[in-house]
Amino acid sequence: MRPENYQAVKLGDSNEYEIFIGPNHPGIEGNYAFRLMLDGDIVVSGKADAGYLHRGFEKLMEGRLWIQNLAIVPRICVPDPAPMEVAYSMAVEEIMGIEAPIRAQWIRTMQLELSRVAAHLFTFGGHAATTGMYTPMFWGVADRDLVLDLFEDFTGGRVYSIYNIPGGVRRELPPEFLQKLSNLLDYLESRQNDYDNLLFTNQVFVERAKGCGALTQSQALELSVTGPNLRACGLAYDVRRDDPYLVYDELEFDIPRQKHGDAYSRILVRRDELFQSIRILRQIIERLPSIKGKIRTPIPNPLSWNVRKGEAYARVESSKGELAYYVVSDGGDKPYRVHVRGPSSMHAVQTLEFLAKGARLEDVAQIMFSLDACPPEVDR
Amino acid sequence: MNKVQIDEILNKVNGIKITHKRKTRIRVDVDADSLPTLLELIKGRASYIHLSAITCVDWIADNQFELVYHVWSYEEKCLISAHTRIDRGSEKNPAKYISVYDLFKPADFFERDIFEMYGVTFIGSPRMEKFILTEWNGVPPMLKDFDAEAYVQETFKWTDYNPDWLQELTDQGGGIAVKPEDIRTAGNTHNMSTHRERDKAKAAAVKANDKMQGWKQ
Amino acid sequence: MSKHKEGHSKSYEKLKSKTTLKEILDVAVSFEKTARDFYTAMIPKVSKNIRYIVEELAEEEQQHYDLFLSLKNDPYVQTQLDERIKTPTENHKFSDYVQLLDLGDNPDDQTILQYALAREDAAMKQYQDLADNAPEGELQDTFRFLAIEEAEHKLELEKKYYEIIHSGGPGN
Amino acid sequence: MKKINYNDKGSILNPLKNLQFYARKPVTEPLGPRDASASYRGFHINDLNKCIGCSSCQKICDNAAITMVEVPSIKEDAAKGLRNLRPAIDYGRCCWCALCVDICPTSAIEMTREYVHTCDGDETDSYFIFPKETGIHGDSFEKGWTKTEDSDLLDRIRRPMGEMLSEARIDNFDEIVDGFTLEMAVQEASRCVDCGLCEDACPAHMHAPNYIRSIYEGNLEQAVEWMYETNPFSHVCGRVCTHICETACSLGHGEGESDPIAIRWLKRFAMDNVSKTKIKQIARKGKARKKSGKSIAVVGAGPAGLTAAFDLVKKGHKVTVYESLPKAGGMTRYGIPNYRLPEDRLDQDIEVIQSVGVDIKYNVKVGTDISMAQLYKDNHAVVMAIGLQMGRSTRIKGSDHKMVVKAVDLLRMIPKGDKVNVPKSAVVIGGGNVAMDIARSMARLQQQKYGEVNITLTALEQLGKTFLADDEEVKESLEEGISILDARGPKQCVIKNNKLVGLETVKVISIFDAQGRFAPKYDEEDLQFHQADMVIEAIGQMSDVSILGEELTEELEWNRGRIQIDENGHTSVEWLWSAGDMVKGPDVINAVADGHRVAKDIDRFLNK
Repeated sequence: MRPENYQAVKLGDSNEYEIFIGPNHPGIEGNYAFRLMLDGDIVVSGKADAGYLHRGFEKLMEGRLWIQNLAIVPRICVPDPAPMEVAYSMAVEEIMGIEAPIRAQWIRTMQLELSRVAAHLFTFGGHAATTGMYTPMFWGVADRDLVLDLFEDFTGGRVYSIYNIPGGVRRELPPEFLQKLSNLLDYLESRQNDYDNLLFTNQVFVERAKGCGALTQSQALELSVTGPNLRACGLAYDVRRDDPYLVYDELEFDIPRQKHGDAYSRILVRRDELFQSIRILRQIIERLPSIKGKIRTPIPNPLSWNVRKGEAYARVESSKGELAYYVVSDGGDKPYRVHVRGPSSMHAVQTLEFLAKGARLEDVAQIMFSLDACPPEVDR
Repeated sequence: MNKVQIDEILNKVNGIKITHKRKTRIRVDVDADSLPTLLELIKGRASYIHLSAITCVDWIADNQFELVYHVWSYEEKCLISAHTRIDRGSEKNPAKYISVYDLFKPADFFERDIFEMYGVTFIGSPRMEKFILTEWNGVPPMLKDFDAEAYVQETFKWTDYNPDWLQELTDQGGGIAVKPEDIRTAGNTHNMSTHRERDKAKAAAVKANDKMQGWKQ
Repeated sequence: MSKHKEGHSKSYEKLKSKTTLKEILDVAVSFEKTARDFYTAMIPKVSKNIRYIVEELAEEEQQHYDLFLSLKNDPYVQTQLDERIKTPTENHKFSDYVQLLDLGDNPDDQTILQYALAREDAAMKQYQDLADNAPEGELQDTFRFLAIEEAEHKLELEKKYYEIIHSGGPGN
Repeated sequence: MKKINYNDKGSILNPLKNLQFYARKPVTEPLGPRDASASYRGFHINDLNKCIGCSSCQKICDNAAITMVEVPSIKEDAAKGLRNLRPAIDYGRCCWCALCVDICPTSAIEMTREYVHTCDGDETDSYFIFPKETGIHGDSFEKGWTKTEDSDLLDRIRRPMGEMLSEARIDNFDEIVDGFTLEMAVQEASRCVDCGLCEDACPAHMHAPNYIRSIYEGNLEQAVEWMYETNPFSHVCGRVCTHICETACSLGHGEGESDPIAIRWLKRFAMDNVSKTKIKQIARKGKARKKSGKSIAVVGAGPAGLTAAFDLVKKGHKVTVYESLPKAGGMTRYGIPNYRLPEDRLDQDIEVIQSVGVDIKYNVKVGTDISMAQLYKDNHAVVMAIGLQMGRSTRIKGSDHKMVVKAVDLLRMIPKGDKVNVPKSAVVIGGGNVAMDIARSMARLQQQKYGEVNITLTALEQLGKTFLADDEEVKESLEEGISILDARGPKQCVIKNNKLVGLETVKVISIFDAQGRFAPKYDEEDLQFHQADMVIEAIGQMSDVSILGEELTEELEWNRGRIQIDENGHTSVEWLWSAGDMVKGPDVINAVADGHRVAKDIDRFLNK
C-alpha cells in the first residue's frame, strides 16, 4: 500500500496501537512493509504488506519469447540472481527434452555457488546492521563486490549475469579465470577470523541474536520453511543433496545445521555454508579444466522457436532456500505460464508474522533479516 | 517406499491418472472433488508434508483453470504434482474451489495469491483478500484475457526523445521507420507484415525489379 | 538504289587514279556521305522494331561526314591539299564495301549490323594504310586520326552487336 | 574451518582484535570508473557498413528498446538484401542483455566496455542513441561483449540437399534433386529470422517469411496459401527459380560460413506435400462471384501470360489464352529439361490455373491462324506474352549448314516427342543456362543411344569469373562428362565436302570493356579445332514479333527492339499490354511478377 494511502488505525480505550514500518527500513533487502499491532513494545500481531516491488514478472514472461525471459528472471532476486536463470533454463530444457553439456553444468554449478557466497556476505552485513553494527555491513558489501568482479569477468555483467540460456551457458570462461577465482577464495578464507571476531563471536551480537525469532523444526516444516532457515532448526535438508541437479551429486560438501532455530542459529548456518561453498568451488577449480567439450546444446533460432507442449517443475537451492520454477508450454514461441516459487514467499509472510508475535519491537528488524527474505520473490 | 507402494496409495483415489516423469517427479491428474482426499492421503500415508507451491494456469480456450499442487516428501525425496481442473467461472460468478489450508498452512499464501491474480475464491482459506496489488481494482491481472501490454500502452505515456542525430536524419528525409511497438502488436513478435507494409521497402523492391529487367542481358 | 551504287563505283575509280590529298579527302567524304544516304534510304524499308539500329547508323555516318568536311576545310589541310601521296597498292578493303551488297527487302538487325561492322573495318584499315604511306608529320597524323575515328566507331558497333544479338541471354 | 559452538558466549573483546587492521596496508580504490572486463556488456556500437537493416536486433530485444531508423545516406538495394534501416537504442529501456549482439546475422552490432553515462533531467534525449563505430559519447572504447561461436544464436548451416549421382542420372531425364524430408524442411525453416529481405527482393514479392514460418509449424496448406497469394507457378519456381531471395537472405550476409535459407527448396517441399485437390481449393480463394462481362485475350501460355490470365479470371473476367504449341508452359516446358523440372509438376501448376477458369486454346498460332486485329475485335484487351522462343545464330562461316542448329529449337523437340537427330559428337556454342540445358539433354540422349557422352561446350565467358550459367549447372555438367572450354570464341564451322566436321574457335583475351560493356577481344592466332557432327548455337534468343503484323508493328512504340511499355506493361496501343521475357528478358519469377502487374492494370482499365 502506498504510505500516503495508509490510515492509522484508531482504537478505542486500549493501549494497543498500530505502527507501519517500511517500505524502506533496515529489516529487509528491498522494499517491504510490516504493520505491527503493539502493546507497549511487545508485538501483539504483525501483518506483512507486500507489493512494493511487484513488476508482474510472471505476466511479462507470458508475453515474451522463450529466450527473452532470460533477461528478466534474474531481477526477481537481486542479491542472489543466478539461481533464477539456472532454474528457468533447467525447466525449459526439461520440457524440450535436452540437457546442457556436462561442461556447461559444471560452469553453472560454479556460478550458483559464487552467487551463494555473494548473497551470504550481503546477509551478514544486513543482519549485523539490524543490531546496530555497521562495520560488518561495509565488509560484507565490499567483499561481495570482489565476487561481483568475477561475475563481470566471466558473464559480462556484475549483478544480472544473463549468462544462462536453455541448452547451456553463453560464453566460455576467460583465460586465467580459475586462478583469479582461487585467489579470491584464499582471500575470503583469510577473512574468516575478522568476521568471527567482529560478528559471529562478538558477545554483543551473540546476545542479541540468541533466542531471537526462534522456530521449532515442526513449526518450520508446517510453514514450508526451507534453506538455511530450516537447517537452523536441525533438519539437514538441502535440494542440492536431496533432489540433485547439475553436478552436485559429484561434489563433496556438508550440510551445516543448528538446533535452536533462532536468529543466531540461522546466521551460523549461513557462515558455515559460505565455507562449504568455498569448498565446492575449490573442487570445481580442480575438476573443470579436465572437463572439455561444448558449453551449449544448440537450440533453434530463438525468433522461431516453438517449445513443444509440456510442463516442468525445476527446483534449485538458492541462498534463501528452495527456489522453483514451474513452466508450462502450449507448444508456442512463448511460455504459456511461468510460476516462480521463491523461498522468501514462505519466509517473509506467514513465518514472519508468526515469529513477530510476542517479539519486542526492537527485534522485529533482526527477525526479518535473519530470515534473509527477498521481497521481490514475494511480489514477483 | 517403492514405485509399486506409492502407486498403491495413489490408486485409492478413483479416476486418478499417474505419470512417473522421473525418479523424483510424479505427475497425477485427478478431478476436482478427489484432490483434497489425494493430498490428505499422500500427506498422511506417504509423508508428503511439504507444500512446495500451488500454481494456477488459465486455460482460457477450455474455459478452465488448472490447479497444480506441488508436494514434496522429505523421506521419499520425491515431488508429486497433483493436477486438477476447475471451471473458469465468469465475472458474475467467479471460480470457486476448496481451500487446503487445514492440510497445509502455506496454502494461505498461495491461495491468496491465486485469488488476487486469477480471481479464484478458495472456500475456507483464511485470507481471501488483496495482498500485493492492494490498490488495483481492475480484473485479476494474470487472466489471459487481460492484455497487460495494451493496458500499459493506454495508461502510460512514453517519453518522446528528439536528439540532434534524429533531427538530422529527419531533415535528410529519414528518421524513425519501425518503432518497437509496431512489431509487438498484441504481444506478438511474429508480426510478419511489418516489412511488407513499409512503403519504403516496397519502393526498394520495385527498384530491384527494374534492375531485374536487365537480368543477364 | 542503283543511283547510289553507281555513284559509289565511280568514286572508287577516282580513288584508284587520283592521289592528291584533296582527292583522297573527297573520296572519304563521299564515302561517308553515301553511307549516310544508304542507311537513311533503308530506314523506312526495315521493320519498325529494328528501325532504331538503322537510324543510329545513319546518325553516326552523318557525324563522320561533318567531321571529314570540317577536316577538309581545315586551314592547315588546305595548304596541303596538293600534296601527292602514293596510294596503297593491292588495296581491296575499300573496294569490298564500297560495293554495296544488297541487303534484301527486309534485312534483319543482325544482317545490318554485320554489314555495318565490316564496312567500318574496311574504312579503318584504309586510313591505316594511307597513314603508313603518307610522309611523316601533320599529314600522317591526319590519317592516323581518321583511322582511329573509324576504329572507335567500329568498337561501338561491336558492343551494340553483342548487346543485341546475345540479348535475351541464356535465360532460365 | 574453525567451528563456532552455538553455546559459546563469545567475548566483548573479540571485536577489538580487529584493531590489528591499523597494521594492515590500506586498500585504496581509484576515483573514477575502473576498466570493465573484456566481455563487459557496456554501451552498443554498430558497424554501419556490416549492418544490413534486417531488424533482427529489434525483434529479439526483450525490452522493446530498439527503434529502426531510416538513414537516407545509406544505399538501399533490395536485390542484394540491403535496407537503409539501422538500430537506435533507448537506454531508458535497454537492459544490456546482449541478445541483439548474439543474434545479429552479420555481427554488426557489438558492445563496448564503456559504461558510464550521467545526465540531468532535461537531457533525457541523451538516452536515445544511434550507435555507430563509436559509442554513446562518440569516443571509441575497447570492445566488450562480442559474438562468439558459442553465443551465436543462429543456425548458419543449410540442411544438405540430396542429389542423384551422375552415373544414375546420365541416361535418363529423371529429376536430379531429391527434395527435403519433413524433418529437414522444418529444421531448415527454423533458421529463418523473419527479416523479410527475401520478400523485398523477390520480383513477385512472395511472402517467403510467412510460408517458411508455416512450414516450420508444419502447416503446409497454410504455406501453399501464402504462395498462391503471389505465385500460381509455385511448383515451377520451387524448382527452377533464379531465387534472388536467397541472395538477399540476411543469413547469407554472415561472416565466414553462413548459408542463406534454402527458400526455393522449402517452397518445393510445401508444394510437393499438399494434394492437388487441396491446392485447387486454395487457388480458387478470393475468386469474384459475379462475371464482369469483360473478355481478354492472352497470346502465349507461358508464366507471364497464364499468371495474368489467372489473376484476371479471379477478378471475374473471361480470359482466352492462345498457345501455338500443343501444351502450355512456354519456355518452362519447351526450354527447361525434365531433370530440372519434371513435366508432371508443371502440368499440375497449369491444371490448377485452368481449374480456376482459364481457357487455353492450343495449336493456334496468332498471326497466321488468327490475326491480332481479330483478337482486338473479339476482346476488350489483349496481352502479348510470347516470350523469346527464336534462337540467335552466330552467322559465322559455315553456320548455315544443316547440322548447325539452334539450342531452343532442339530443346523444344524433346518434350514434343519429335525425333531428335542425336550426333555421336557435338559442340555447343554458349555459356548460359540454355547452353547447359541443351548440352546436358544431348548428353543424356547420347548416353541412351551410344552408351557414351561426347559433348564440348565452348563459351566466351571465363569459368568462375564471368561465366553466365549457375554454378551448380556447371558442376553437374562436368559430373556428367561434358567438357567445358571457356574463353573460346567461335570462328567458323568447318565443312569438308559439305559435311560438317567441327568448329574452330579462337581464344578470348578479354570480355568486358572499361565501362563493363560486353565487348570480347580475341587472339586470332590462338586457333583450336573441335571435332563435331553437330554444332549447337545457344548464344541468345529473340522474340517473333512478326506475328504482330506490319500495321500493328508500325502503330506500336518500340524501345531498342522491344515493344515499349510503361511500368504496368501497357504498350502505346490502348488495348494492348505486353509481359514476360519478350519485354523483360528471360526469368520465370519476373514473368510471374509481370503477369500480376499487367493483370492489375488491365482490371483497373476495364473498370474505369
